[in-house]
Amino acid sequence: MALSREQLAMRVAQELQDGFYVNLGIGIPTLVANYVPEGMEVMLQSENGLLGMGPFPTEEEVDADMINAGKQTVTTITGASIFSSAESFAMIRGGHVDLTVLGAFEVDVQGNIASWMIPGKLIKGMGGAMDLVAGADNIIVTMTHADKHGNSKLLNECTLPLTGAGCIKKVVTDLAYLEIEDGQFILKERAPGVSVEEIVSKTGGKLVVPDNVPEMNV
Amino acid sequence: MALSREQLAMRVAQELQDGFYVNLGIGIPTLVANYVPEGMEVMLQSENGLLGMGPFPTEEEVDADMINAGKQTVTTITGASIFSSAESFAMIRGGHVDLTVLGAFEVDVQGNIASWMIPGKLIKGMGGAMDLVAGADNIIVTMTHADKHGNSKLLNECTLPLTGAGCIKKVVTDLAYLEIEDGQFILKERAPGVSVEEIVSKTGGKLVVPDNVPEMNV
Amino acid sequence: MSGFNKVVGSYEEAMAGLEDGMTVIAGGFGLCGIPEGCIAQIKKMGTKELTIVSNNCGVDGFGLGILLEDKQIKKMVSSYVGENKLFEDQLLGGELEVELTPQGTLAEKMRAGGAGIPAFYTATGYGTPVGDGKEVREFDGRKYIMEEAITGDFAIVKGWKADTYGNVIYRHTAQNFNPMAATAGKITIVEVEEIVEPGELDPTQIHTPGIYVDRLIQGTFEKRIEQRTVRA
Amino acid sequence: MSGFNKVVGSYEEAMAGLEDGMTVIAGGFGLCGIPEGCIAQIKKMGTKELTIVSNNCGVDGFGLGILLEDKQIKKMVSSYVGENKLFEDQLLGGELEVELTPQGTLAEKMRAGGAGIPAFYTATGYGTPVGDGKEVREFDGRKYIMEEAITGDFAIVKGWKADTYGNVIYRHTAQNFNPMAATAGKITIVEVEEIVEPGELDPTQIHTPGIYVDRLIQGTFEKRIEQRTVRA
Repeated sequence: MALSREQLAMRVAQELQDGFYVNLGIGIPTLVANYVPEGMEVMLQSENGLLGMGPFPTEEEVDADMINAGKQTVTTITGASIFSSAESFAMIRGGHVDLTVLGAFEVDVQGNIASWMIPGKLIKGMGGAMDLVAGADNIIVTMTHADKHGNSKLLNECTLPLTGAGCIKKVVTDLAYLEIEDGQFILKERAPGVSVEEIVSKTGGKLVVPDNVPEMNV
Repeated sequence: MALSREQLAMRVAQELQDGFYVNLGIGIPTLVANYVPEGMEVMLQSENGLLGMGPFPTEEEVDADMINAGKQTVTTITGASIFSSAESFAMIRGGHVDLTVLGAFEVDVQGNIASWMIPGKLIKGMGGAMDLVAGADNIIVTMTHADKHGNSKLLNECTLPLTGAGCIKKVVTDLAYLEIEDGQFILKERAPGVSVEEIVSKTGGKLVVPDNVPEMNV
Repeated sequence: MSGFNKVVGSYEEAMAGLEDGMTVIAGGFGLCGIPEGCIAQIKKMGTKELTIVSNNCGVDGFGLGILLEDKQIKKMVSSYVGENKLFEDQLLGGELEVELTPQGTLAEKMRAGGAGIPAFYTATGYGTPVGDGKEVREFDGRKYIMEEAITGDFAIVKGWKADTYGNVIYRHTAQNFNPMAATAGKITIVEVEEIVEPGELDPTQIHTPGIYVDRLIQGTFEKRIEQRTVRA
Repeated sequence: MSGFNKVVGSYEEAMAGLEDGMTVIAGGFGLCGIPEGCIAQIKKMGTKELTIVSNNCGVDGFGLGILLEDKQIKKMVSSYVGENKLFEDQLLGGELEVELTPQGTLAEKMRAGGAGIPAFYTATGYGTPVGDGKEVREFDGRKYIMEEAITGDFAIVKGWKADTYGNVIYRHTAQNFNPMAATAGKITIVEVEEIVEPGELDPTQIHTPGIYVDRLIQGTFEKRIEQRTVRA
């Protein structure tokens, strides 16, 4: 069965390592923070200028001057630091963030990602997404494998305007965990109960299916 | 008579304005701080990362962590700020310093300045001088009019490797105050008791002498 | 003499000299750390044809959004502008131009403008619409695009505390774009919650040294919250 | 788990992995704010053929100058190196190479290296020997040269206080090149006078966030003064 949003976040959380500085995008990526393995510490970077983001504040703690990149009121954890947007993106662009997790409309076999603009719809802007994908070595894209009309979001070539070129190597969808290598998707894991056939049928881009495709552990 | 070092500094100090942020080089420029007109406030920038440099410390105040760009122990004035070298040169390069005063070996009619290197001698480095001359709009060069062999230091073309190209507009020497405009020196003021003839004879570069060349008020 | 005292007594004085067609760089991220008083003054002045450089454009009725009401903005340079209806109407109606700029590139363009760096290279936006028409260059086998600096006729900045010399500190994430904006204005105005005497701020802890600040004013701030999220 | 604790117990551990031929970026200006312990450890290790990026090269017998004694340095990238005799001898003897770089350009090259900016333009050095062989480009009628970023295999940094997570603050003008150096090392080592617990430093007042710091060590410092100037 396709993964729930929570299961998707759980699978992504398995990529965390102790001591990782992590930037989590809006939506499913945000949920990853709920599944940090017991005893492991990660520190969340918020691109508006905060390293060490904590949970939402209590009513009493709410402070208009303490928000995250999603403009939500947040708190800081002990040992946090707060800085300018230039410093924040110096960290991001300079490759200092260990893991970036973000959503996407499309990903293709060249590691291109489209996530910010659908022509014909009003363009709201890319925010920090282009900086994040260009700056990180280690990026995980989370999205549904296909859109609501059944069209694959894993393609040979993105159809939408790109957010970044050749920067994506790992994708976790509701159906599978895939890696991108040498111009093709490699099927690494299946969602529990999802068949290889279903994944193949819903993957638009060139897909390599190894002999053994284990089920995810979620 | 040729100006003393102190008189040179006094003349330069007449270019100060209330509220100026000023960077003073090593040597005569440093002395300018002693002649800030009564009631006027200027703030000294030291390019190692200090805005609001104060006088030398007392024995008790000496602190190895508080030095100026000449590596001398200094103090701060009230309202000072201390920052990184990148920030310091952002200020300098970005043109935020109101006045820069520095010495030179040679200046020419194109506004070129040579101040850091004499080929054949060991090269010690340019430090912040190239950044200072490239970043400031308002620069005053202070130097003797001629070297100890009588060779003019105001030339049609610098003979030494440059510190900066086309950046100098004002020169105060022990004999005169000159401005550089349209590829020539303009004689603006004479040192008290120094004749126009002496200045002409000691100026190697093209010199315009107005009908009336007043004596400096020092 | 007045020396380094940057304090002005009114927003009229703070924004004096702003004219139609000028470029204004504004600090703030969303509605956090925005120069509320300067924005209100621009609205009051009715200055038109402005180019505004700011990560966002406020919301309907608050922040930079209020400058849309009388069509004072000709162009926005922003990374994300999708928070208000008037904006959408004017954009679709061709009354407003938008230059979308990645958030980190925007921050760096402001910093570069203040720091005398006319242009720099970044991988951000390479191979995307942002890179269209920009010079591409390879360093160490990777492709980058050239981005040019931004400076403004005015910069409007929201600080927390400042001394009268214009040394500013920011509070929490209200820092955001403010320090870079402060460096990039020909005339930089900082509005703060509290003005203190020189010497009251630790010299090593100043976010914006007074050299960047031309005018300083104490304001009062609504500090509207865009996404009020709380836990039990 | 160890999480974000960057503290190491010895300089051996701090400098582990340094090899012949590597590039080391060092903070400090003159003898102010230099990573004394890391430098001593490099001397002890005897690592050779090093490229050292640092504004200065210490003095005879102190600071980076001690690495000249056993000819450990192949190349210096500095703005000013004229403080010691051994340096002069090795330079004239062709045993040492120097890449003179204007002080502000050096600071910016380090910052760029840490910030993922591979190159930038500056007017500094245009028309001088520093500009020789570099690309010249005109922006708004003024000429600039292109300068490339610097990164190091190691960065060695001197802080004042740090928490165990590697959040660092610097003291007075001992800040200088240290914050930029800290961002530009593949492995960044910070030595400080005092290590405190996370939470003891104000989050908005941290000069170097811990994300840049790989190893942290508490040292003791001689803090030699180069020009002791006093008033009565």
